[in-house]
This record gives sequence, structure tokens and C-alpha cells, in this order.
Amino acid sequence: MKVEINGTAHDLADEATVTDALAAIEAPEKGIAVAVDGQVVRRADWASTRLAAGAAVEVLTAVQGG
Amino acid sequence: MKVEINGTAHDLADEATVTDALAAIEAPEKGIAVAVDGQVVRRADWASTRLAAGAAVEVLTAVQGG
Amino acid sequence: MKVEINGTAHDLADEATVTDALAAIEAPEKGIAVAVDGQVVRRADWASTRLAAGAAVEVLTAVQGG
Amino acid sequence: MKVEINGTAHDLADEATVTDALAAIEAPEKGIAVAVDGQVVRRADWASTRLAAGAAVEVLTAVQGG
Amino acid sequence: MDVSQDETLVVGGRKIGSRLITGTGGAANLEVLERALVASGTTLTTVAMRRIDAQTGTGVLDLLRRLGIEILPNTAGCRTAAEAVLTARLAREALETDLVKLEVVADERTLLPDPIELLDAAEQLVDDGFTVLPYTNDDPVLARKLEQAGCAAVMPLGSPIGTGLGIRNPHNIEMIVAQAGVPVVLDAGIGTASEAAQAMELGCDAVLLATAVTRAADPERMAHAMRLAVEAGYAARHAGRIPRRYWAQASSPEIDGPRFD
Amino acid sequence: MDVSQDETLVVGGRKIGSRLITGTGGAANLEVLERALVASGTTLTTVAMRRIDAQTGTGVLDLLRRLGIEILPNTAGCRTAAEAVLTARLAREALETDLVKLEVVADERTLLPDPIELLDAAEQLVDDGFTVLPYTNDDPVLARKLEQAGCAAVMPLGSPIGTGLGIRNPHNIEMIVAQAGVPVVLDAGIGTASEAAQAMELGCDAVLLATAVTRAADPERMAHAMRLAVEAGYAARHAGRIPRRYWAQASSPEIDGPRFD
Amino acid sequence: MDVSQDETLVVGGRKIGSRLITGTGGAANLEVLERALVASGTTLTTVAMRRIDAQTGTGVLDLLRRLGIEILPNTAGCRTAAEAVLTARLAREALETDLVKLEVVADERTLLPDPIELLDAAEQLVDDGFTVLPYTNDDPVLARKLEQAGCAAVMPLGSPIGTGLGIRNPHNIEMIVAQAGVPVVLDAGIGTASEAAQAMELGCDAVLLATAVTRAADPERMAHAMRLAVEAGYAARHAGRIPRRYWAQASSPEIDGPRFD
Amino acid sequence: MDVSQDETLVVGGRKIGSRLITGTGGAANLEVLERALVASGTTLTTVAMRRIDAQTGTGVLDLLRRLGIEILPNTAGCRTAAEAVLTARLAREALETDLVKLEVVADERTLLPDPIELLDAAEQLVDDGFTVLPYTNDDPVLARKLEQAGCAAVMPLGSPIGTGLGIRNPHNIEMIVAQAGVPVVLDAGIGTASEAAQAMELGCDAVLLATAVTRAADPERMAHAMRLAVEAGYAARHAGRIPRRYWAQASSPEIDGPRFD
Repeated sequence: MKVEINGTAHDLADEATVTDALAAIEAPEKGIAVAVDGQVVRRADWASTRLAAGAAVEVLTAVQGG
Repeated sequence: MKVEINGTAHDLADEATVTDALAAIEAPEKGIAVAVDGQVVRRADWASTRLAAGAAVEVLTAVQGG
Repeated sequence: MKVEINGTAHDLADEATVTDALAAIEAPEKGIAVAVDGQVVRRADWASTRLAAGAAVEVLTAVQGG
Repeated sequence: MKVEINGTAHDLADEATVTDALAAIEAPEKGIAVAVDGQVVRRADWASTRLAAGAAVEVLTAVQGG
Repeated sequence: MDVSQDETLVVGGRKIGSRLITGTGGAANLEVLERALVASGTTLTTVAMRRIDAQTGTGVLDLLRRLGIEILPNTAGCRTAAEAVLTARLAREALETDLVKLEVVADERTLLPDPIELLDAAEQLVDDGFTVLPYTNDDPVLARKLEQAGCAAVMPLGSPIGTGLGIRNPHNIEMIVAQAGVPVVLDAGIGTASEAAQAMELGCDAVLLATAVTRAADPERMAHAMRLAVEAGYAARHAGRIPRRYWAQASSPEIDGPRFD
Repeated sequence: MDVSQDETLVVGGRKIGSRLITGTGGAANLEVLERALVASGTTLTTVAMRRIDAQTGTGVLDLLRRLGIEILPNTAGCRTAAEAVLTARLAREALETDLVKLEVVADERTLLPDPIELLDAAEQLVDDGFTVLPYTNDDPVLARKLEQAGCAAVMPLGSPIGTGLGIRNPHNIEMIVAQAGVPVVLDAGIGTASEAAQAMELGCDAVLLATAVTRAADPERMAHAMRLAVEAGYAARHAGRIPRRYWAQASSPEIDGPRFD
Repeated sequence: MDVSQDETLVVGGRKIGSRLITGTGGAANLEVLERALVASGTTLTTVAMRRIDAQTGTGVLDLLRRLGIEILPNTAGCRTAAEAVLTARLAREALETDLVKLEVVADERTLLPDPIELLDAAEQLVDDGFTVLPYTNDDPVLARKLEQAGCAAVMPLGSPIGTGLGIRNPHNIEMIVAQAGVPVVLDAGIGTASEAAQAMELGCDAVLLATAVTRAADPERMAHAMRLAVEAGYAARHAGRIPRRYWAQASSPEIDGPRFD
Repeated sequence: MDVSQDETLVVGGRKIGSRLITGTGGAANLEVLERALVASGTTLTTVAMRRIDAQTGTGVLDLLRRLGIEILPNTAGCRTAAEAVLTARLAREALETDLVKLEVVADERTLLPDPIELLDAAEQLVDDGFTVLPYTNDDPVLARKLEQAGCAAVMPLGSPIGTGLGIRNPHNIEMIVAQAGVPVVLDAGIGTASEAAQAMELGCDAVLLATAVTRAADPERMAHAMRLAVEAGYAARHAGRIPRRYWAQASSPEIDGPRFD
């Protein structure tokens, strides 16, 4: 199925979870956070949170700023 | 009955209207406005607006300010 | 003889006076002042003041300024 | 004879020198300078400099300031 | 709003004859006030709404009507949107005008506007058909929100009411002017004439002041000074001032000076 | 010198009708200059002395005489006392006036006065019977020495000539005013109207400016602005401004407001 | 909040070792940033939250952790309370901290805070258990509302972000300090060291800056300058400065000077 | 003189270890003075010359020698060149130094330098072999004349002695720095640390102050503050500050923010 990760379309397995989405973009283990369709998904729930087709996944980290 | 006009207790007839209250304090004809219990009473309605016992009547005018 | 008027060489008669120098540059009657070799020559003395050869004559007037 | 030291009259021997004047006010050895009648007297000349009657001797040192 | 050519000030569709708007508070008595108002040349003047009593009566109204000065009721003393809205409605009843100088202050010590209550009240009064002139702080963002809420002008302070500290942050006033689509009126803090002129030079469309005139040693003369200063600042703004230079520039021709050697 | 009541400015025994003294330098042409001078209301205006030539002729003199404006020759461009004294004497010859705006500048980049040469020239010219108006820096000590030398006024700068930086050190100007026994004229640095008003509020007796008007986008309008500003500042000075306060003071009565509970 | 004696700054129960809080934005690269952070002596530094990508990775986090500097995530770029709240929650997830520098700006040109959205976001984040440090304008009323909403500090601007215009309205900063019961951090606008010192002299408890250091010609040296300036201003505040006087006061004894006649 | 790279200050061939030069006047007693001098890190300190008496003795000299601080005698209290020259010569005799802080003041109320007497005294003392550090006003022309007369530094005031009014005319100080070929020392007027930092940012090579420290509530702490401030301002000057901007500039990356729709 198609999901959007940080604004880019990705093709994931139909059962894909947040963990799968992070793997797809080779996100690092630590220092990141995830929102799916505008809701925060706690780290503890990444493995168990299924993505719906067309889901918008945001993967953020800290950068220089402020 | 007792009503409060600009913070002072007054004794008015039981049927008293806003017009009666204005008479009680010898308010001028023009340049004033009236609120009863926190609601504006339009000039047109003064004569027909009955006051309840214990009503709080505010009679305002313009003074030097600002 | 040669005299310098406002920085320009002029050829005047040997007996030339300040008045002759002014005539040579067609200076106006009023609103001017004259210095010869760094000394003011009063208007009253223009006609009687002889110039020496090589004299430096300055003829000034008022211009926009300040 | 009478001399004035720092504004105060003192009675010194007629042959008195700057050194005698300094002794009269128990001035310290170091950190001072002397003027007699408005002229500096070099340290080297204190012993040999005779005071005239009525001389004005100023003995200065450094104090907190500036 | 920077009026690029000289034209009459228009606020909420009304032409305002003078760019000096005055207040009436602080005057020793009505005689002093009358002389000051006349000297100021103002055509729009604020009044406050208070409980009527025998003494005051309606003297200030009679004076303003006699002088042909339009009345601008304020909501001075209100601390919440609800109080301000009710006071504005009573003023409209009493004075038959939809003009209101909206004041919602947060505390007595600073008399600074409460931005939340102010914006709330402005929205309610605009909906209710008022021509709203809000007294605001010098925050360009709040000024823009007030304009977007439909206010007929924005009236940022120079410094807190009655302090006479002048314009503490000209940069903010300039930013407000740069973005405003409605007239900008410098309201509060002016202490002397040069500050009123400066407000206009910064691009304000008018100045509103009271204390600086009414509590001056000679209110009539100060009113005259303020009138001249507002005109001076407005004219200077539109005359196009010279640029600031770091080093000097001669105003007398440097060439062809006399040589005396 | 703080004129405690409103009276005509008197400099060296001459009554000066307007407290705005103007210069003529920098104007694009005589037509522009004429409109600006008229708009300024000035009654005393500076000119510089230069070698005569065919083009210039004596146009500016004819203009000033036609407008009935008194002429104040300056010694612009002089760098030594000797040059300034000679230039002043030539000006007296040419213009039949003993008035002189004494300028002795130290360098072209700052055009700041040379305090030593200036004082020397002032002493010589006073001895020679001139009515000396020295352009000086904002040093209160030099101002006092110039007064003691017999100058008819002192004319401290606000900032360097032509910079439009306004009054960089109001504290110095106030100190000069506090001690002066002759008129104090703020000369040089003014860029816009509020600064001219400020000069008068600081206690100056007049303002002298040229560039701010002649090089403005609209010299006539700026001249008018300056005229109003000088009047405004003078009136404000004498009207007695309110004291500055740290915290606010209400201009509407705080007691007896309505209660809406 | 005026800390009357010298003590460690405490924000939301956390001790903050240095009163200079820095940002990381604008640094040419991580090497430059590291040298600047070390020179600044800071113990608390902001980061922004952005979409991860291959290049950036988590370099700045690794650097801050290696230097033992506590991380203060901000909500830069958010325009609404909703965006800011979500960004803060993501930051808490990613960085395992409940600290947040709350920024809700109104537009790109001024980057000034939106007072309405800011207060809304502050209330939500406090309810959600965050330690909220809001970037606010210099309005004393909004600062008080943010404190009343439960913010752990208030962080008023000196002037708009990145302008280097310093503290445009010291009077407002003083009023904020006078009423604050939580630490006041001067945030934004600082351009040079003297302005950081001034912020502390006005009574601020700390200074937050980024651009002034990271975009200086020599960031490491400017970071050192800012460190010294914050310490200098804090010490001066608590050393009790001399009063300002209009006239001079000799620092050398005036009596008993020598007489040379 | 703008020292383009970081190097030790050299005045008249002498290396001066600290850019903070202090005075000793106004201290409650020698113990307080000692703590303040140590905290300031100064290596050069002024003293005044007065008639000796039993009480005072030579305590301050003993203190400075014990602390290894070089002595800079001043001519405080002198009103004429003759007095100042004689006082300088007596100081040289008493203290065995050719250094002198030359002060020739015009009156007690302002303690401003007399430009004429000052320059005259400077010329005489330079001829007599002194290393002359003149206390001058902020006139760039007088500063240049003093340098041309052979002074080893120029020491313009920020504001009158003891006023704590800071630097009233930064533009003049910048112009003095721009033209100076000898060190520029900001002398007099400093009230608090940020002003000392500002002096260095304007390009001064050192700061001289007394009252701000000795009359502070806590002289030792203020001395420490001034030491840090001078270092901070010097470092900031040489670190290359960011340009001032009218509008904001984000310090967080604007691109690639999260999208939450």
C-alpha cells in the first residue's frame, strides 16, 4: 500500500507498522519521534501501530535551530 | 419596593418603571443611558420597562475622561 | 602690467586702480568687496588705490551658502 | 623667621632650608614633592635651598583621587 | 497606513478635520478645557462614561456640542470584554454615536491593554455595528489582528497612559504603519510637542492625547503647541526628509573660495 | 538663555522676527529657494562669500532684499582665524552689515569647528565691532568662553553639518542653555521637524538650518514644517510640560465607575 | 524576577548552571558550533524539530550530549497553537525532555509572537505537564498571563529575531521584571555584548541568543564575549550602581588643594 | 585607534596589562579600595596630589605599590595650564613617574575640561618630557589636536565626571576612534557595566573609571563587573558583530518543517 513518509510516497506491505515505515527510510534508533495523520505515536507503540493506506507519517528529529 | 440606583438604595412604587427611577434621581432628559441588572434598556423602552424589587439600575452619562 | 583677479591673469594699464580692475571683470556696482594682497580695500578707496604689478585682487560677493 | 607651610604659619631659624621646613611638619621621607613660591624644588636641592622670610612652601603627596 | 498625499483623514467613513484627537480628562475645569480644545483645533474628543450625579451633570457634552466637536466615548476603566461591550452600548444609547474608543486595561499600575480581552471586545463591537477605535499596545501582531477584526483604526501607545515618556519603541510604530490598511493613531504617552511631531514622522495618521495638554502648566498653550507639532510632523513626513549621513556635508559651496596668501 | 516669557528674540540689539534662521545652500535654484524661504517665515538668512563670476552674479542678494530678509553672511570654508576675520571684513564691505555667522572648521570630513581658531577669530571680530554669531560644537565650556568674548549668541551644533542626525547630545545643549546669558541657536544637524521642536524644548532660542530644507524632496513643504515645529517647540517649552512618570496615571476618573454584576 | 542575592538560576525546578542560554541555528557547521558552545559556557541550548533526512542525521544531538549541555527543543516555525503543541509533544518523544521553548510566530517578516495562539498553546502544554519557556513580545500584560498560565519562565524579546537591534524598549523589560514571579529571560534581538549586559542590568535572570554568536565573524570569540557580558551585567545589577546625576561630582577631593600664587 | 588584532595595550611605549584603568577617589577607606582594585584586575590607577597632612600620610601609595599597580598621577582640581603643569611636575618629583593624567577643568558644576588651557598644558608637558594622557571632552577636533601635540593617548569623556550618565554621544566617540593614531581611553561618565562594554565596542582601547566602582553599593563586585565588561566589549568588537537588520531573520531552518494536516 502507499503511505507518505515525510512528504514522500512509499510503498509498504499492507500490514505495515510504524516500525516498518521507519525501516523504509532507514531512520536512526534514537532521537526521533513519529506522528501519523497528525497524532503522536509513542515509541512503545511503534511496533504495534498499523498504518492505513494513504497514511501521512512524519518522522522528526532535532536539528540546529533557535 | 427597594431598588438600587447607581449604588444607592431608593424606595419606589411597586409598579415603578425605568422612567420612575430616573425621576427619582432627577436625571436629565438627554445624554444618559440606563442599564438594569447589567442589560441596556433602550430609551424607547424606559416608560414600559418595569423594575423588579431589588433591581440594580445604572444611569450613566458622559464625563471628562480619556 | 599683469595683475591677478580672482585667480586669473589680467593685463591692466600701469596706473590701474582697484576701480579699473573691477571694470576689467565687469563687476557689478553693489554687493561686492575687494581685497588686494590679502588686505580689504574699502569701497571709498577703490578709485584712489593703485595696483602694483603682480598684485592679487580678490573680488567677492555673496552666494548661496550656510 | 616666619614661613608659610601648606598654608600654616611656621617659625623657622633664619638659615632654614627646605629640609628644615619638612622637618617642621614631620613630613615623610618618600612620596612627597616641594614647591617654594610656586617653583618646584628638586629633592636633590632640598638641603641646600634656603627659604626667604615669608616664603610659601607647599608640600604635596598623593592621595585617593581621580 | 501611510497616506501618500495630503488628504483629509478618514476613519470608518467619517472625515476627521484635525489629525489631533484630544481627551478631556485631567482638566482643572470646563473653562480651562474649553480654551485648550479651541487652541488644539481638534474636531474629535474623548469622554468617559460614569454614573450621573448632581454636580457633574452633562457639562462636558454641552461644551463639546457648543464647540461643534464630535464626541468619541471611551470605555476607560473596563477590565473585561463584557464590561467594555456594555459600556460601549450604553455610550451609544446616551450619546447617539457608533464611535467608540475601546479601552480594556489589565491593571491600574500600567493601564496597559489586555490583548486577549481587547481583541474579544473589538470583535463583539464590530459585529454589533460599532466603529471601533481600539487603544492597543505597540505590538504589530495585535494591531494587525484588530484590523482584521474590522476595527476602523488602530491606536498603539507610545508609552503608558499619563507617563509622558513619549514613543519608547519607534521601530514597533514603524512596523505597525508599514502593514496597516487603516489609520494608525498614536495614543498615550506623549509628553511634549516634539513627540507628537515624531509620531507623525513615523507615519502615524493622527495623535490622540489628553494628559500632556490638560495637566500642563498652561493647557491652552500646550494645546496650541500640539496642534502645530502634529501639522509639522505630518508635513515633514510628506516633504521627504534628507537621508541620515555619518560624515558631514557642506551646505556652502566648497569650490572657488577666496585665496588669501 | 531661557526666555522665561514669550518675547521677540533679540540678538545683539536686533529684533529677530522669526526663531527659524535659514541657510541658502543646497537649493536647486533661486525659484525653489524663494518658495522655501517664504514658507519658512524666516527673517534672517545666511549667505557665503565667494569670488564673483558672470553666472552667479548677485542673484541671492537680490532675492533676499526683495523678500525683506536680513542677510547673515557666514565665513564658511575658513580654516583659520585669519581667513575668517578677513572674510568677515569683506562681507561687511560687500553687504553693509556687521552681522556675521562665524565658522572656522577643522576638516572637510566632519566640518566640526576648530575651538582654538574659533575663539581667536571671535575675539578679533568682537574687537572690530562685529555682531558675532559663532557656529560652535556642543561643549558648554567653549560656549561660555565665546559668550565671555562678547559674542551676541552661541550656536551649538546638534550633529555635524548636513548629517541630519539630529541632536546627538541633548544633555550638553541643556547645560549650554542653563548657563547662557545670550541667545542659544541650535545650528547644524537637524534633519526633520521633530528635532527642531526638540531643540526649542531644550531651551534654545532659535534654530538655524539649511540642508534639511533645501535638500528635502519638497523644500517648500519642509520649510513650512520647520516653521511650525519651531513654534511648537517654543510654545511647549513655555507651556510647562507634564513630568515624566515611571508608572501610568489614568486620564479618566477612576472612582464611581458603573458596576455591572 | 529580581534575584536579590547571587544564586543559581532555577527554572521549573531545574538548576541552570549558566545564565547564558544559546541557540544552535545559523552556525556554519558543527565544528564552529562546538567551539562557540564551549566558549559560551552555556548549559542549556535550543534545537528545532524537523523532518529527518540522511544528511543531517542527529549530529547536533550527539554534540550537545557529548558536551553535557541540556537540550531545549523549540517550536520554531509553528504558526498556530495546534502546530506548536504537536511539535512540543514530538520533541518530548524524540528528546525525552519536558522542557520546551514555546514559539508561535505570526508572520515571516517580523517573526513576532502571536499573543493569542501563544497563550493558548502555553495553557495546553502546561496542562500536559511540560515545563514551558515561552518566547513572547515585551508586553508586560502578556508576560503576566503566561506566568499565570503556569509557564516556568517568561522570555520577552529585546527586538525581532535576528535583527541585532538590541533592547528597543528597556522600560517594558523593567516592568516585566518588576512584576514577574518566575525567571525573565531576554530572548531575541541581542547583537553585541553590551546589550547582553544591559539585559541583566535591567533585572533579567538570563539571556538567550543564537544569531549574535553563530553569525558573527568569529563565533567562538563572540560566544566568549557574551559569556563575560552576562556575568558582568548580573554582577553590576547586584553590586548596586551609582545614581545618575545631572551635574558632575568630583572623584578627587576638592578641599585642601595646593595654592600657587 | 582601532587595534585590529588582539594585542596588549601600549601607551607611550609602556605595556598596560589591563584595559581597565581605575581611579582611587570616592572609596570609603583603603580596605574597600584594596578589594576593589584587586577585583578590577587593573594595572594602572590614578591618584591626586594634595597637601600632605598627618592623617592621610602616604597610605594610597603604599597600597598601590604593594599591589604592584602602576601609579598615574592626575592634575585634578587645576583650572589653568600653569597650575596643571606645576602639579604635574610636583607629581613627577613625588612619585618618580613621567606619566600624568592631565585634567584642566573649567568649572565645578560640570567639571568639563577647558579646551584652551588643556591644549596649552599638554604642549608644555610634552615638551617637558611627560607621557601625557589628557582627560578631554568628546570633540574629535580637540582630540586630534591633543594627539598632534604629542599626547600618548586621548581620554574623551562619555558624560561629565561622576554623573553615571554613560556615553551620551557614541557618534563622537566613534569619530575620535576613526581618526586616532594613539590609544583612545573612555574616561568619565560610566555608571554601569554595559556602558564600559559599549565603550570598547565603539573602538576605545581602554576605559578609565572611579566613581562607578568606588561609590557603588558593593565596590568589589562592581569592580569585577567592570573588569568582565571591558573584556566582553573588547572581544565583541574584534569578533565582528552581526549587521543590524530592520526585519527579522529566522535562526531556525525555515524549509522542510513538518506538515500536520
